Amino acid sequence: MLEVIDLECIRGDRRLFSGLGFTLGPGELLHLQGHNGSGKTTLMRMLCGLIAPAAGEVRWQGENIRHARETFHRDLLYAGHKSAIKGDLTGVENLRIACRLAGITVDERHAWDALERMGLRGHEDLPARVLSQGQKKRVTLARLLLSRAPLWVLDEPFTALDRAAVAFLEDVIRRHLADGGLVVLTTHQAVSLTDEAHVKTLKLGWKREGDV
Amino acid sequence: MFEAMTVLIRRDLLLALRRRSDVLTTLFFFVIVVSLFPLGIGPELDTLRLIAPGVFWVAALLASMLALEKLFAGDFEDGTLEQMLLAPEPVFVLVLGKVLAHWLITGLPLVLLSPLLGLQYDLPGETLRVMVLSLLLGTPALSLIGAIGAALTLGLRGGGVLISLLVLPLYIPVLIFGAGAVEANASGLGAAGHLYMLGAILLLALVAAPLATAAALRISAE
Amino acid sequence: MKARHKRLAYLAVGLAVLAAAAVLVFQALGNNMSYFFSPTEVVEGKAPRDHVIRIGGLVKPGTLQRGQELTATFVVTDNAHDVTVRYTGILPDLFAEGQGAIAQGRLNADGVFIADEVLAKHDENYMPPEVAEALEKGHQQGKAQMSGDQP
Amino acid sequence: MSSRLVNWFHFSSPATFYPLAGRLVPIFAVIAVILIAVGLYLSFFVAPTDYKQGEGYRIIFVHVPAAWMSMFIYLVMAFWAALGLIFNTRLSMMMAQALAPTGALFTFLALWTGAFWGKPMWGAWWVWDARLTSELILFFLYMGYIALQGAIDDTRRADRAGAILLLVGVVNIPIIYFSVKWWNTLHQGASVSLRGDVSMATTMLVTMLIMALGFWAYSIAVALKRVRCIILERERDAGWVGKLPEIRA
Repeated sequence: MLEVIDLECIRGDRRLFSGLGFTLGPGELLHLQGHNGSGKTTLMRMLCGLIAPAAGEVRWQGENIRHARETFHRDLLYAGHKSAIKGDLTGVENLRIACRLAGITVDERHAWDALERMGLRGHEDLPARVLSQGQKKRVTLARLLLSRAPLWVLDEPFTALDRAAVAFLEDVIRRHLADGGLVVLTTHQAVSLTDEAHVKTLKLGWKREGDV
Repeated sequence: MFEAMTVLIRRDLLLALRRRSDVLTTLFFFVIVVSLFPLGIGPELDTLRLIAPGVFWVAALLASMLALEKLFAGDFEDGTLEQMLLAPEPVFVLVLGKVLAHWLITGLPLVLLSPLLGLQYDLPGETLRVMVLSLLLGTPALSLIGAIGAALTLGLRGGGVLISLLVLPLYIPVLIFGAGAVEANASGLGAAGHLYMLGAILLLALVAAPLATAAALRISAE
Repeated sequence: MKARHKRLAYLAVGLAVLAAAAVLVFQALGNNMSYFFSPTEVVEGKAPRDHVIRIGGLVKPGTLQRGQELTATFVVTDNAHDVTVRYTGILPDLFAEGQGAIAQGRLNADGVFIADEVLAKHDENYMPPEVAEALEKGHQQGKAQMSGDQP
Repeated sequence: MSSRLVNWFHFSSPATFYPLAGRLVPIFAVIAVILIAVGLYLSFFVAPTDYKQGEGYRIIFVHVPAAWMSMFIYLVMAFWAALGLIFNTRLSMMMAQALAPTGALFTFLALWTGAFWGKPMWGAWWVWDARLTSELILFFLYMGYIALQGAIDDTRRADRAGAILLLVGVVNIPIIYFSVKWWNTLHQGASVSLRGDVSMATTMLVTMLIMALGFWAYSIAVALKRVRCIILERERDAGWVGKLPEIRA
């Protein structure tokens, strides 16, 4: 269970949001909406503990994430704007290192398998710098297939993906939710996933925020 | 417990292997700086022997600093740093891994090469041994201390110059004891005291620097 | 609770490393690390012969001889042993017999210290001349005291 | 000092501290002017000539208090930085930032007057002695802090990054001091004195203390003035700033 209580964010001179609160339980998806610069990415980074809130707190399983950082990060998967992919390493190497950093050991066969399911067959062994934008994104998102973390925070996961990959990713997310996972995501693309029943919506930058 | 740390070390070594030019740049910088002094000062061996400890240590210091800028920059730009901060391990452990890898890539080759360069300065064998030992103890401390500066200046305009301003004053104790050890040996005073101090500085840096660097990384990545 | 154990382990390792560092510092303190020697150490042959060193002590009263062309010879003492110092150049204002001085240079083969630079030791004792005179009188008995004062 | 600390804890909100600082600045400025004027008069006309150093020693009445302040201000800055990191108080970070230029100024003053004193007394403008070298490094540390603050646009990041640098520096200062002390030193160990008892004539001591207090008052006045500017700059969008008479005018 993810609880957000009375969160406030000040970037530079600007107050991006304040008094923001919501809770997200197992099997629920939170769709963050808002125009550019309304603080979606900032809020996501704050949920992950990368940015300290100016006021308020984020709780995971009832504990402030500041105090239980390591347990929280074991339960968290964050895919941000930046791919975290090294151009000099191959897709498999990138994926395995990313997983190990997140605390899961993945053997080579599973990594190959995950990349193949992400539609990267034949590209697993190429240095990532020769891959296209969409292919790099797929390498990043292959982590979702191997992750055991219940909480996924995904910043624009659908950009740069083709239609088939979008559908596949939606499926992965649906399955994660069905298994009792939690997802927070933003997207500018219209995807069928965000119209489903268990989806909560949070609008940032509109007249009154925080009403979920 | 140190799983994530060893992963990072191995990854950075692999990256260095695939992109050797970065490693060689630092090494050549060291070689060139050390070799420039005889050209500027003249080939008189007495003088060269006298200045050798200072020259080698200052060159090692500058080379170490030159390499610092890249320590976290790559990970910061491509987002790996975020993932490091989100790893279920204490960040200072990961920092220790990064710094260790950085030293293996930029510091160790320089230490290994130094006795060869020491021959240019007509240093006796015993003094060469002390020099290698002092560099072996001192250069990791330089990397550790420098990491704090690299983390603080991450992503700033003119970061490179700023790092020197922040880090060089903090390097001074290492320089003093490092060059002091070599000189003390050359003059017959005995280098033990200086080497003990270098060891103490290294241990202190080993504990304190990763903590400060981790805190600085959090701030810079916010 | 595992996280807490882990944190304790890190703390223990950190403290152990710091303790090791402290041990090394004490080891280092047992070694002479500076090129500063007292006349006693010079006489006992502890100072390297072919290296620039510094010696410090009192200028022995009555030993300052000014030779030709600014050459001065004087004896530096720590009240146990003496070292003769030869220096060519202008001595600083504070330089005087009975006062502390530090000379930088090399020992020659005869055990005479050839100084490149002579610095007068200053201390934190500031006083008007009258007081100083009175004090000097009090010390006429010649009970020279040694005290390691810091500027 | 202690009363100042208490005040700053109480008035840790910029909005309440700003007017308080405004009232304190002129008081400390007047104290500083009086003390420094009296101190200078004493040092040049009243304090007796030194029996050994003659008239030249009078520069210590500026030099020694400046050296004290240079070190002390760094410690105070580190203290504010630690406070700011632990309790997340904006004001203490602003205090650290406001003190930095004054600290650098005193460091420079101490080095500069020291050189003028060293030439006649020691016989050299500059010696690579422990005190001098570590004071020079202290100056570099101040410069590093100021440069780092200047290079970061985001005030929150600038505050926290600067605070870490200050704390790292404060750990390093003793190490730096002892390392240069071992390395090469003018004053080490076997210095011998024929007189071990009296240290300084009372007039001289009083003069030096008055100068030190004057520098204190000056530092406080300048730091408060500067912190007021920093508060205004950072809080320019806050409601209370708009209501200030000097802003409305």
